[in-house]
Amino acid sequence: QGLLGGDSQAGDGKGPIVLGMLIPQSGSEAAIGPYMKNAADLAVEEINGKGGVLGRKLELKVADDACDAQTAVAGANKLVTEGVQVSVGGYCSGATLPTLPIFGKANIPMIIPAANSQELVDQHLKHVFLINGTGSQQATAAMAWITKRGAKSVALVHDNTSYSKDIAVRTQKLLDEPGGPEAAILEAVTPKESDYSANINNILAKKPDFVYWTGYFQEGGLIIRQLRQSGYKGAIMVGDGSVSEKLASIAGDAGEGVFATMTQTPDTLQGAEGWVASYTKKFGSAPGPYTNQAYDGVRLAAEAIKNAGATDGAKVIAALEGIDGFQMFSGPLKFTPDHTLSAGGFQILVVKSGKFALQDALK
Amino acid sequence: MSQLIWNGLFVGSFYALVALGYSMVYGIMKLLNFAHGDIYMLGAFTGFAILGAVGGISPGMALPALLGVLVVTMGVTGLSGVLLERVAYRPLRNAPRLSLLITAVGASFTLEYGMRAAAGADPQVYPLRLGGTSAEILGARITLQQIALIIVAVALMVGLNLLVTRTREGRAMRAIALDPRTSALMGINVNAVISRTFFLGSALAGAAGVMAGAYYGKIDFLMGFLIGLKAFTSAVIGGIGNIPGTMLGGLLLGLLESFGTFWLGGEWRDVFAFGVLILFLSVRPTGLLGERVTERV
Amino acid sequence: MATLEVEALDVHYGGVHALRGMSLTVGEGEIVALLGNNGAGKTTTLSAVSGLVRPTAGKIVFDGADVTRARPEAIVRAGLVHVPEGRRVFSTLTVHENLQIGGYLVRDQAEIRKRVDRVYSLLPRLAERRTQQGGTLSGGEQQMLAIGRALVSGPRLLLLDEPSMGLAPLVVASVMELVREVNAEGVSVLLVEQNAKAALKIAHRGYVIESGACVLGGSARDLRGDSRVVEAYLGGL
Amino acid sequence: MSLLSVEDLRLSFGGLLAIDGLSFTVGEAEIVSVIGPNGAGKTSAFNCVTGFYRPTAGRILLSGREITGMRPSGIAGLGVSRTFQNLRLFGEMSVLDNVRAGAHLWLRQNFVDALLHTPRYRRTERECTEQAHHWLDFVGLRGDRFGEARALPYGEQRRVEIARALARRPALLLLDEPAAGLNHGEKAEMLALIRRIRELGIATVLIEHDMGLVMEVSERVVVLNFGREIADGRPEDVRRDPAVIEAYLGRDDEDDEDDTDDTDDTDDTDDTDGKGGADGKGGADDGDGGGDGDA
Amino acid sequence: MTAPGATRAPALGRAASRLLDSRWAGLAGLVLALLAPFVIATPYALSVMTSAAIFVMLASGLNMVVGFCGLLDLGYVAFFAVGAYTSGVLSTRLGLPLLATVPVVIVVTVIAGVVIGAPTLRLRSDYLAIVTLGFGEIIRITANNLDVTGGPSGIYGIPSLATSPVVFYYLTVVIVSVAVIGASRLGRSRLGRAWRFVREDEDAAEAMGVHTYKIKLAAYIAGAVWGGLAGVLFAGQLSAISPGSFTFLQSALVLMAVVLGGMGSTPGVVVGAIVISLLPEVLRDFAGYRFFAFGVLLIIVMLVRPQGLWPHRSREASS
Ligand SMILES: Nc1ncnc2c1ncn2[C@@H]1O[C@H](COP(=O)(O)OP(=O)(O)OP(=O)(O)O)[C@@H](O)[C@H]1O
Ligand SMILES: Nc1ncnc2c1ncn2[C@@H]1O[C@H](COP(=O)(O)OP(=O)(O)OP(=O)(O)O)[C@@H](O)[C@H]1O
Ligand SMILES: [Mg+2]
Ligand SMILES: [Mg+2]
Repeated sequence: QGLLGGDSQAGDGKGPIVLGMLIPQSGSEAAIGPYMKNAADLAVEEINGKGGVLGRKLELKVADDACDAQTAVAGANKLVTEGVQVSVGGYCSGATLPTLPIFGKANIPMIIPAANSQELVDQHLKHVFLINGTGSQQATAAMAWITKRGAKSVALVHDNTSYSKDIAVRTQKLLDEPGGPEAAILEAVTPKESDYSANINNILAKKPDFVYWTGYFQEGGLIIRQLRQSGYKGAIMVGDGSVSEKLASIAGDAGEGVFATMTQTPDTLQGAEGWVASYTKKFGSAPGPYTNQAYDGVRLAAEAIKNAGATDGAKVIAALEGIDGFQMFSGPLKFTPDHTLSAGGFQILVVKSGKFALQDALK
Repeated sequence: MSQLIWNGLFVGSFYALVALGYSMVYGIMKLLNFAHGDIYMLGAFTGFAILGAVGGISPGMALPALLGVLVVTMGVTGLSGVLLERVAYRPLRNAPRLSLLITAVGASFTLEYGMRAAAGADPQVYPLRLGGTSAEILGARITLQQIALIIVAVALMVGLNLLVTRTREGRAMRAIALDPRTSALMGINVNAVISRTFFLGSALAGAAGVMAGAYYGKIDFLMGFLIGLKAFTSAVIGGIGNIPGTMLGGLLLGLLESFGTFWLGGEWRDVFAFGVLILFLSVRPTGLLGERVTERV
Repeated sequence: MATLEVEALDVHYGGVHALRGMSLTVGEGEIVALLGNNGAGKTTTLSAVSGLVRPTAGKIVFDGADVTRARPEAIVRAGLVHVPEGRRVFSTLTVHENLQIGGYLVRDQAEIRKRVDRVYSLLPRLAERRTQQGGTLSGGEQQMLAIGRALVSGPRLLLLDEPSMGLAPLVVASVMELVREVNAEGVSVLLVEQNAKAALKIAHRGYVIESGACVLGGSARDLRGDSRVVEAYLGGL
Repeated sequence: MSLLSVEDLRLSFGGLLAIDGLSFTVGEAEIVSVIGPNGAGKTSAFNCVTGFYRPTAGRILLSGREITGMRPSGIAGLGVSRTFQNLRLFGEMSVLDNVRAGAHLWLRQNFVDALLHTPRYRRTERECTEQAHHWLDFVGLRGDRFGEARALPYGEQRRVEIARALARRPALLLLDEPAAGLNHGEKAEMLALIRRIRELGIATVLIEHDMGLVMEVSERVVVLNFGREIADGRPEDVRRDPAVIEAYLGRDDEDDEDDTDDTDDTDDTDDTDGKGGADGKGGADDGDGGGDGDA
Repeated sequence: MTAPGATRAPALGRAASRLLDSRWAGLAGLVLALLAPFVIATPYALSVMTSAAIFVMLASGLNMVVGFCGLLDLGYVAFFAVGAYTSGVLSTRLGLPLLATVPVVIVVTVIAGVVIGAPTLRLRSDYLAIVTLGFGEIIRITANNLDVTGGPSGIYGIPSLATSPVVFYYLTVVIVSVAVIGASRLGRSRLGRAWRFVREDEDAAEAMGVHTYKIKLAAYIAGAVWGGLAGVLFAGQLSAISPGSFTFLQSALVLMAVVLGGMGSTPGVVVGAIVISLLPEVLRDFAGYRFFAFGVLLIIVMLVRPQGLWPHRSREASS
């Protein structure tokens, strides 16, 4: 459609309802994309299997953002052009931020399953909803477990991406409050490397008895292994980006007993065992990071459209704001005025024989 | 302190190992072989595939098994390097030097995303681990594997240096680097020498890939990118095309990173390392051991 | 039998037609001089013979074998060695290494040593500069090195492109003497020289080329007597 | 005051003394030749004068102003131009652009002119091109001047280098073996060219191994050996200097059989008796016309 | 005097090459760019075309450094980042309109050019490459670590230069065209010739009175300003910038645009930049295979046209 041709956007009452998902499929975070896409596909298939929404099928359109702002903007525009009605993507905060106004202008609600930096919230945009726990919620959960474990000196390790640094810095703030455990060090590592001995040297020099890694599982596994190899005996905990069986297999024996802060997962949620099984059967590998959020994102979108009775952006946004008690992995949903989860639903998991199991529900 | 130095040396010797091949290829063709890091990645995955095909290996056999895998992998990556040169670089021998940069980046993408298609985007866990029996030496915790790795790196460096400075093959390599046309007039088979150089350089990168896989335990399709850059950096600091210089460059980079992390924290590490490098190069513009070329006018 | 036979050679550089049906022969044990103005195509002829440029038409036969499409290194292996225009020494290799490179195809290390030593005795200035980088030599020294380097390879046919360029008068004499000596040992020589007088003094035969083809050929004596040659190249009347 | 004066110049590379106490002067519009065996330090002396080498000791004055240790572009800015023994053209640029390089210093044009294509820009560009053509005509270039410089044959490239140096409008021109690679007829043209350069009031220092040319054209000859000056004087005196004959020219009885033709040209009395000079001049005078006939 | 060597291109060929020569081709390209939105004006197409235009500006800036002057710069994205961040920080912190930040951006990028160039331009090209790469990384990491630059998540809410994407696109096309013409004019001027002299042979250039150091610095500064201004456009287009946009890969891509198009050739780099920025979008539907295909295509294109898609011609039109 050109300037002369006029718009002929799809969006009328016929044909499938199109959901758009912007995720990294290439570039440094390419490993994450497939997990999220698979989960979304699964949800779409299930919903369509039950007859779809408003009598229409769901269709998922995925675009690569390569975790890069410019690619993301092009991708978002592509989704808009293709007539997407709800966006259910967003993983890297840096790449997601510039897409907000694009979806905003097109009046498309965004359910962001993974990206959760404060900047997304701070703009108070009406069309933006975050269904991942926020950094501060995760930090609170981490703090609770650190205190409960009776740790005294905590090393916080992040990978200098906004997501990871946010959790680490927020945890540090909590630790810095008088009384209780202390933050021994805030250490940043460079992602995508193999050898973290220099960082570990810094960490061990502060003699912490608790290490909290807030980055992703690839580096996490290596760091855990190298920490243990260097003789570290204290507790180790990782953030939700690291909750993947891969973490345990990279870390090997060193991974046993590692804790994690994580929203409820199918493994820990009663009645969800079947979900894990069907996912694994369909895709040949176990769910990974943000699989359940992506799955929930699609389901939530369907629910909101159903409640709104239409695909019109404003109506869907109103429906999302009105949702109350919709059952997700992270618990029953009701958005805060900020359009975030009221409680992150964070729990503490632990690695047992290579798998994450519930350690403490932090209730 | 001694731990810092040791860490730096160890990481540095990895850089050096990859950089040696980089430097040889660079030395002979003045080519920024962006795909070199990906050959390293290819090596890691080749080793992974072989180990997977062979099946379980008892811990006692780990070291000999690793050696076997190493040799096979070196052959495979060496040939891949030769093939790469044949397909993507040789036809451009007479094109502007930077044209090769494009095919190099193209080859790098092709290898990376080809591997992604073949093995998936998810990292793979090496089936073979070098366990860590460590000892305290001079206040630093050192593992046996680390020592072995450094010995291998140094031995390769010494051998390569002898090859390049003492042998006829080495002279031919240097001559080609200076003037391929005239080299041909000396009876040097330029294509063959370049192929052999690529073989050697790529085999070294492949070996480094397997060692990295076995030592760190995790491999993924993008693992070569960063180390490729670091190898390039090491090769340049050392003095381009100079083998001992490259080795020293790798070690220096490792040390800079180690001390940068210690003094300024992990987030400023690369700023520190590059900052020092820039200062250093502005004082010594031809790198650590680079020959000062006095060009006649 | 002729060592080298060049028949109706054509060479193009892009749109430039540099050789147009060039033909010449070099007999066994002969020194043949090639004279011509700037741009006549002398260098191009040598480059085509040594495989550096690909002719578009014509035939080059060396020692009875067709080498028209052979690669430079194969031609060198066959015993045809080219001292290129502009010296082209390897700038960061030492004088000694430059000479050793000349012996690249010689497997016998002792033989290389012998030949290098011979070059040192023929061109003593090089011996003095054994460890100096080739690129830092003076112009004339580089020229000596280029010639010496070719001698180490033990050629059967030597192509020399303006060997006297940049050499002091005394050295020109000794280089020409050297060529004669080498020739006396059985090496055929194809000599491109602007210093026609010096060239025709040692040559058995010569050709004059113009615009990419031979316009005149004959024994050195005849050429020395030919008025056209005298006028253009020798400077007499 | 002389235009160029070199005082007790010394230059060493490690242990090697390439120049060892060299002194000489060049007056306005004078043609001085520097000769000497290979490796005597002639090119190195040029390199010192033009700032490419930094002398180990000694002073170099240009019109009384010390220029020792200045960077080459600075010295060029004071009116010194040179050519190189191993041609240094901008090979992938057009011949015309090569000569335009000579205009760099006198072309008054800034980036605003260039961005806006001001009248001044158009004027200066036109002038620059005209000048380039002028100097190419002056040196008598035959080849294609719009194509790449490296495609020219060797001898033509030499002319382009000289044209480029002249386009600088120098007061002092240093030519490093301009006649190397030229045949007899072409040398005659070169001789004529050097004379015409002198007529422009440009002083020339010439390094040459071609004695015919040197003896014919120079007003003074400086002879170097092992970096030291062994003679300095009028050509005819230098030619007879036993030290020079010993070190450089070679003895007559040796060269009448084997030595270079050019030495013969002027030296050999029996061959071209007295005509060596006249012949050179003759060639020079009708050089332009005759040159075409030769090609 | 006319000589046998002087070749005369046949009239037809010359006319064709005239037509292809920058002016007409450039005009045609511009018309094409201006008409494109009438054919296709989806948000997607506009955003892709705007990005391509910005990329053209980057490439034409780098072309001055690499193509004209022969300085291998592997960290060109540093200037892009400096421009984007300067305008981003000023417009969000001080509430300035984006246009008002331009003078400051120019000053800051000139300073950045001098700071980066001054200590390093004495180096030979390979060493220069690593130093520029280092500077690129230093700038990115610094932006990642500082608070003014918003840390890893960067700056958001940067005002755009125009209200609608179409207007922004046209504005970008106009600015980029001016920049491309400017770069090409510089390239043909005294300064640009001096750049080429330096590229071809520094010693000979010095001998002709070209102060090679200053000339190189000038190329660097010009490249820096172009990159910085492209950064302003980038910030305006995206409204949010973060360090992730200024990685080494981005520098490599700009360099590839220059080389792929044909170093030193203005129409070449424009074409190269368009190809490099559009190709991944064209291949978008291949998802995971996108970069695989990209890589293969790069190799093939280069093998077919080793001098670049539209190489610089050193032959001058005889006038
Ligand atoms: N690389 C090239 N590209 C285009 N034309 C070329 C190239 N090399 C040589 N030529 C042309 O080919 C012709 C023959 O050149 P060649 O170098 O063989 O001459 P020559 O006889 O050796 O001259 P000289 O005495 O100057 O060395 C000339 O017209 C020259 O311009
Ligand atoms: N950069 C350098 N390093 C070492 N030695 C050098 C260097 N430059 C020149 N030389 C030596 O200094 C001496 C003088 O060299 P120069 O080039 O001045 O000689 P020349 O008189 O020009 O000789 P020719 O007539 O052969 O050109 C030579 O022996 C040369 O090897
Ligand atoms: Mg020639
Ligand atoms: Mg000299």
